[in-house]
Amino acid sequence: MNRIDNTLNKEGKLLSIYFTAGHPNLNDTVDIILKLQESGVDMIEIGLPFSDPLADGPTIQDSSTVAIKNGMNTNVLFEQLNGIRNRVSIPLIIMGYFNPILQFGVEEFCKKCNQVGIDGLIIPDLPIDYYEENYKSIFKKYKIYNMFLIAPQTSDERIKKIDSISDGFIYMVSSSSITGSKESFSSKQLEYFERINKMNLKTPRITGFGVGNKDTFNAAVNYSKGAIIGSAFIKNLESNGLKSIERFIKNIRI
Amino acid sequence: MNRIDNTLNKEGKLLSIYFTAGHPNLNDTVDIILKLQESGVDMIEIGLPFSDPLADGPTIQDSSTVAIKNGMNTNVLFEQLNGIRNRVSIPLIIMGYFNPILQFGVEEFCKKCNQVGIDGLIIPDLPIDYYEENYKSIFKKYKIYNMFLIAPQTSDERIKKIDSISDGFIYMVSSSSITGSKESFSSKQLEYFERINKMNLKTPRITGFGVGNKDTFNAAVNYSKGAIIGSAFIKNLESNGLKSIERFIKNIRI
Amino acid sequence: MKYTVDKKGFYGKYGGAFVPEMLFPNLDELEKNYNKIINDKEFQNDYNNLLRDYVGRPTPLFFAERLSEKYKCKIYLKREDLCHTGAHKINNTIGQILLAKRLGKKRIIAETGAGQHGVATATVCALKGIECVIYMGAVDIKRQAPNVARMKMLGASVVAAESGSKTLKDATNEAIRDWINNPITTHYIIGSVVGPHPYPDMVAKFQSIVSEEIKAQLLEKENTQNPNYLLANIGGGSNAAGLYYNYLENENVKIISVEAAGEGVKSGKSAATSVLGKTGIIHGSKTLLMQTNDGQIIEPYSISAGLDYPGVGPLHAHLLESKRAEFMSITDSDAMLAGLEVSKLEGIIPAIETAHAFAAFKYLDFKTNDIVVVNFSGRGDKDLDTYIEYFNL
Amino acid sequence: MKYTVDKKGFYGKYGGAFVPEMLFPNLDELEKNYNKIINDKEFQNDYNNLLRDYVGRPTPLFFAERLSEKYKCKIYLKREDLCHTGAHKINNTIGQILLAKRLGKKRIIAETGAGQHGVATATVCALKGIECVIYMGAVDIKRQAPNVARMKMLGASVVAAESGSKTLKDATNEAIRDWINNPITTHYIIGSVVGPHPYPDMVAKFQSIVSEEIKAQLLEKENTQNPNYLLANIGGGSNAAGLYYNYLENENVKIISVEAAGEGVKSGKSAATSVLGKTGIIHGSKTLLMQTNDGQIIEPYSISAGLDYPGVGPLHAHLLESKRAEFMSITDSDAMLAGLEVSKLEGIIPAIETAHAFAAFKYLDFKTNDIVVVNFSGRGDKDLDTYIEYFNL
Ligand SMILES: Cc1ncc(COP(=O)(O)O)c(C=O)c1O
Ligand SMILES: Cc1ncc(COP(=O)(O)O)c(C=O)c1O
Repeated sequence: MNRIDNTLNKEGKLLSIYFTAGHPNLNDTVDIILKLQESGVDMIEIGLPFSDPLADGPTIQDSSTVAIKNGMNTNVLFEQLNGIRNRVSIPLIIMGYFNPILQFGVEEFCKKCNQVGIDGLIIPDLPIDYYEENYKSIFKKYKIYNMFLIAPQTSDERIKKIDSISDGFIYMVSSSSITGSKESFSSKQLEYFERINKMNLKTPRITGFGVGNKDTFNAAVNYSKGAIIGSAFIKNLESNGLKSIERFIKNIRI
Repeated sequence: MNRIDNTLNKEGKLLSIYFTAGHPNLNDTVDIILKLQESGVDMIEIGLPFSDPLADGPTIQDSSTVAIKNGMNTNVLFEQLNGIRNRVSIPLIIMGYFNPILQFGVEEFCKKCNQVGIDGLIIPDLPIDYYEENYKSIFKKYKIYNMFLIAPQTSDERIKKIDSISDGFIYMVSSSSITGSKESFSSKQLEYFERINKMNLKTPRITGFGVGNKDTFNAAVNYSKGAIIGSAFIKNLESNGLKSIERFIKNIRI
Repeated sequence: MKYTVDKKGFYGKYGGAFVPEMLFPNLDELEKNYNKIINDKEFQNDYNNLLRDYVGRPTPLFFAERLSEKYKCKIYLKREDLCHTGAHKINNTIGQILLAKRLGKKRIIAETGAGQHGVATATVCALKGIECVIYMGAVDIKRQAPNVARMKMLGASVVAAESGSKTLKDATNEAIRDWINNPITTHYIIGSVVGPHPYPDMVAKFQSIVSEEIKAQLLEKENTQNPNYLLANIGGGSNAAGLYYNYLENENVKIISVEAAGEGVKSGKSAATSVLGKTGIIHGSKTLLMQTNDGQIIEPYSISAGLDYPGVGPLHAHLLESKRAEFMSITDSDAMLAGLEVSKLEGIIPAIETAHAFAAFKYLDFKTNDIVVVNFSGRGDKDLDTYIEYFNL
Repeated sequence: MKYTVDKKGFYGKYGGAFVPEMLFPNLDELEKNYNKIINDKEFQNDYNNLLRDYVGRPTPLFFAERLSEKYKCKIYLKREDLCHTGAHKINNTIGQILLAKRLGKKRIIAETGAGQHGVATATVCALKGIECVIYMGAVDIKRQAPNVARMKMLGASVVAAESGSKTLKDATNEAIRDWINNPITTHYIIGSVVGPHPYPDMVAKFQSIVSEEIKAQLLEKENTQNPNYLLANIGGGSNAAGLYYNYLENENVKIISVEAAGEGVKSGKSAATSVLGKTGIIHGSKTLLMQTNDGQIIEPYSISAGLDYPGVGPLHAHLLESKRAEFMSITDSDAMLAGLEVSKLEGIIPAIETAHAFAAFKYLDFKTNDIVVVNFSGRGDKDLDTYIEYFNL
């Protein structure tokens, strides 16, 4: 049981926000986290920027490029997060591509996460089998959850397997698509949500990719425990700055 | 027997001049011929210009290009030469590539030559065999001499054959070379002159290609009955005009 | 088999398929089918017929007399420059287009740097009448205009990758993104032995025709199937993989892999992954990779666009680590001079990629009887502008 | 043999050697030796080995499925575009360089228009380490910069022809002048079946490998050695001569020769010698020739530099006159569109010369079973700039 489970066990639908650490400015990380918590967000994905984020659309790619240019890297992020648990109680998840984590050392990375109070990781390009064989025990040792993705083309069989080994939640990718917000979901997407819903998985799902406004959020949480907003949040941050965070969240939650 | 033979039978060495009809100006042809005769030249080669004179160097090529641009062509040349025999008694030879003659019609061409009083032709790209088979009788009919070339690489056997079928003179090309004046002859060229000399050909030789000043003229006529100056004459004409012809010839003949 | 891929898609510790879940079904479909399809008799027939009648295979194995004299050994050139479209790349695209058709795909995507792989892909798509989209860095589109024109003439759409440094690495990212967005209709033709499993193995297999032919050709010419040395340039490593493939398990045949040192290994402008790389993940594959301490991928540099890649295929990382292959790094200037030398001595203007392999000769010491087979991976026509500018021709 | 050269060097009334006496010994030496040398077993060996290992022969005979479907007949492409240096031209230069060596020549000269023959000549000179001088019109040097660079990379000197219109015709004049000036040391490699006897026959013989291969290839593919039609573009006519050579005496095999109409046969900007030409003498040969009434040679025009010649080889004049061949004239715009069509349908970008042959299809009516072999004389890489500009790619 960690903070993620506690949150998932809450009544109601969860709003989770993704942002890229180090963007718009290097030292915005903690401020953004605090403002998100203040605004009533349930969970936060802190993006560890990578030079070649191949599952992401232009918004996240650009924010990553800026963040890296600003000087963000794994060490800096952990420094910034040092002490965060004195001020933040909602689950904090680091979402990042595998290579920076590999370079840092997977064990060292998990240890640091544990130290600063990170609850879990989402590593989109770390395959399940490889994780199980090589890293699962390390994650366990440091009590770090690893959340896996499922997507519309993922087979039922594979979904069941993922369900069986998942900690926390399953990250349900809303469409065959890279990240980037959409105005609404298509009937095909809703069918897919429905299909997964009917599978009665043991692990709760949080929907991500293409969630960006009140409508898509509501549609997504109709079929899952919660939803993650990324690109739309980053765009808003870029245009309107940190002061606009509260309003952005309110507009979703209305 | 025609005018060419009469001239060849004269005592002494012969100076022959080549110029391109229609150059420098379209209507210079007759004037140049008259001035050459006045200056004591023994024989004249009138160049019928061709667009692609592949045995000629830049001077004659350029003069041909100018002449064609000026409007020179076979009909114009024959018109200009009409009546020339009222004023000129030295041998007149037309030197030209085969294609314009072929287009005019070889028989028609010979007939016209006969009418205006041309004594012979030099057609550098008309092969001997082809001439003998196809045109010899026509030339005979109109009493037009056809003069052949020999060159340093021409075999003795072939020279003998050429000697045996030649009218008038053999055009002895001074070197393996396209036209263009030289300052002097090399020892290799002199050897070649000597070699031909020793062959005791029945036909007199006139040396051409690379004869351009008093020195080369004198050297050439040491081994032959006469010599032809072309490029050097044309260059002089270009720089100094028709008025300079007499001086040019005097400088050779001094 | 020490040097072929294992069941999990690894060469020793390198390889694998480090891709987002969205791509798992595509790779799974490929992985489940590629060997079956490739070994199918009808496929083999189609593939071999196209290689023969369309690509122009077998490519000659040419004894380079004047180079041999100069470098005092027996130098043979495997003439991939004579392949249709001018490089070995098409061996792979022919194989993949046939495979894509058998998988029922209706649309092809590919990444390209210099444009050779893009042209080879656009070519087979034209041949088979299949829609084709090529991703190419915006910077490369500008500097490789003739290859862009070729792709367009062949009916392909060329899409500019505007992210990152706008070169090959970013074009690859964009192609992968397209694939994520179009997982069912589309097959992604990767152009080298890179990317997630099963690509490195699949591409190597399609390129293995190179060494298969050499065996027969050498037997005829030298009365042995085995050279003493194999020499190839390495970008991602597909021409090298093709050259080595049928000799990997025969350790008497020595392997020399030539990378691009750019302006020098230590200059900061280099693509010498064997020296500068550390184990990491790029484009779905665990391999040697030029990266910062934080694991950000470093943009490489080489005068040759085809070698301008920050990694090598996982097979090559494994060959290096296991010391099966020796690696050399060749600078821009050495490569350019070698390109000129080969042109003047043998009458074949090499691609600048290929020229890197020849530049190695002056640093090597062969015995007079040594048979050295060089993969002449491509012709230099695409590089004329670079040669003209460099040598002021 | 109705269509081969007679003892005097003529095809019917065309041919011969209308050259100044200074060249007689050179041509005499060639005429006396060329057949002997060509038929010599060792020469044959050397020639065939180089064709195989260096040029990449046999070139494929490729069944063009999508073109065949469109034009409702069986279209086969003889893939000369796959030859080393990108066109059929090298078949001839390989033969002539071996011949020149046997004649003890120390220096090679050649003329070139688009630069293909210049590159093919520079290539074999590099291969054999022989000095090479290429004459090229000053205008062509400017517009064919990449081929000029290729020749220089190969070690050749490129000399600008500054006379006349400064294009191919003038380059040929300059080459002939050079030969007159250097009769003993130098061999002149003419690039097509033009010029004085024995060049047209010699070049045709070196190109005849094309139809020799087709016989065997068709037999395998169609169970007959004989196509119904042969289709080739004609500049001077060397690729056509190679395609027709072994079929000339078999009148069941129909021949279609495609010339460049430029902007239209009547436009004043054309190279359609079969329509616009009259019998005349050019570059030492009696043949059909575009000329004024006075016999001055007219500068031709075609978008394709290789077809931009004011004559055709004497063999072709004879084939036309004797009705053995049918001639067609294709405009620039038809050719360009055909080039694009072939690229998109078959994935092979043709030289613009080659594209002329394909443009003929829409004016022809074949039966479904007709086997039509098109000589794919060269690849379009050299023409990319023209394609780019024309189609705004
Ligand atoms: C001619 C040539 N050689 C080599 C390469 C390098 O690629 P690889 O290492 O996959 O053979 C390229 C890539 O474009 C190429 O065009
Ligand atoms: C590809 C190609 N085809 C055809 C030609 C025309 O020449 P020929 O008629 O001698 O084959 C050329 C000449 O440069 C050429 O490059």
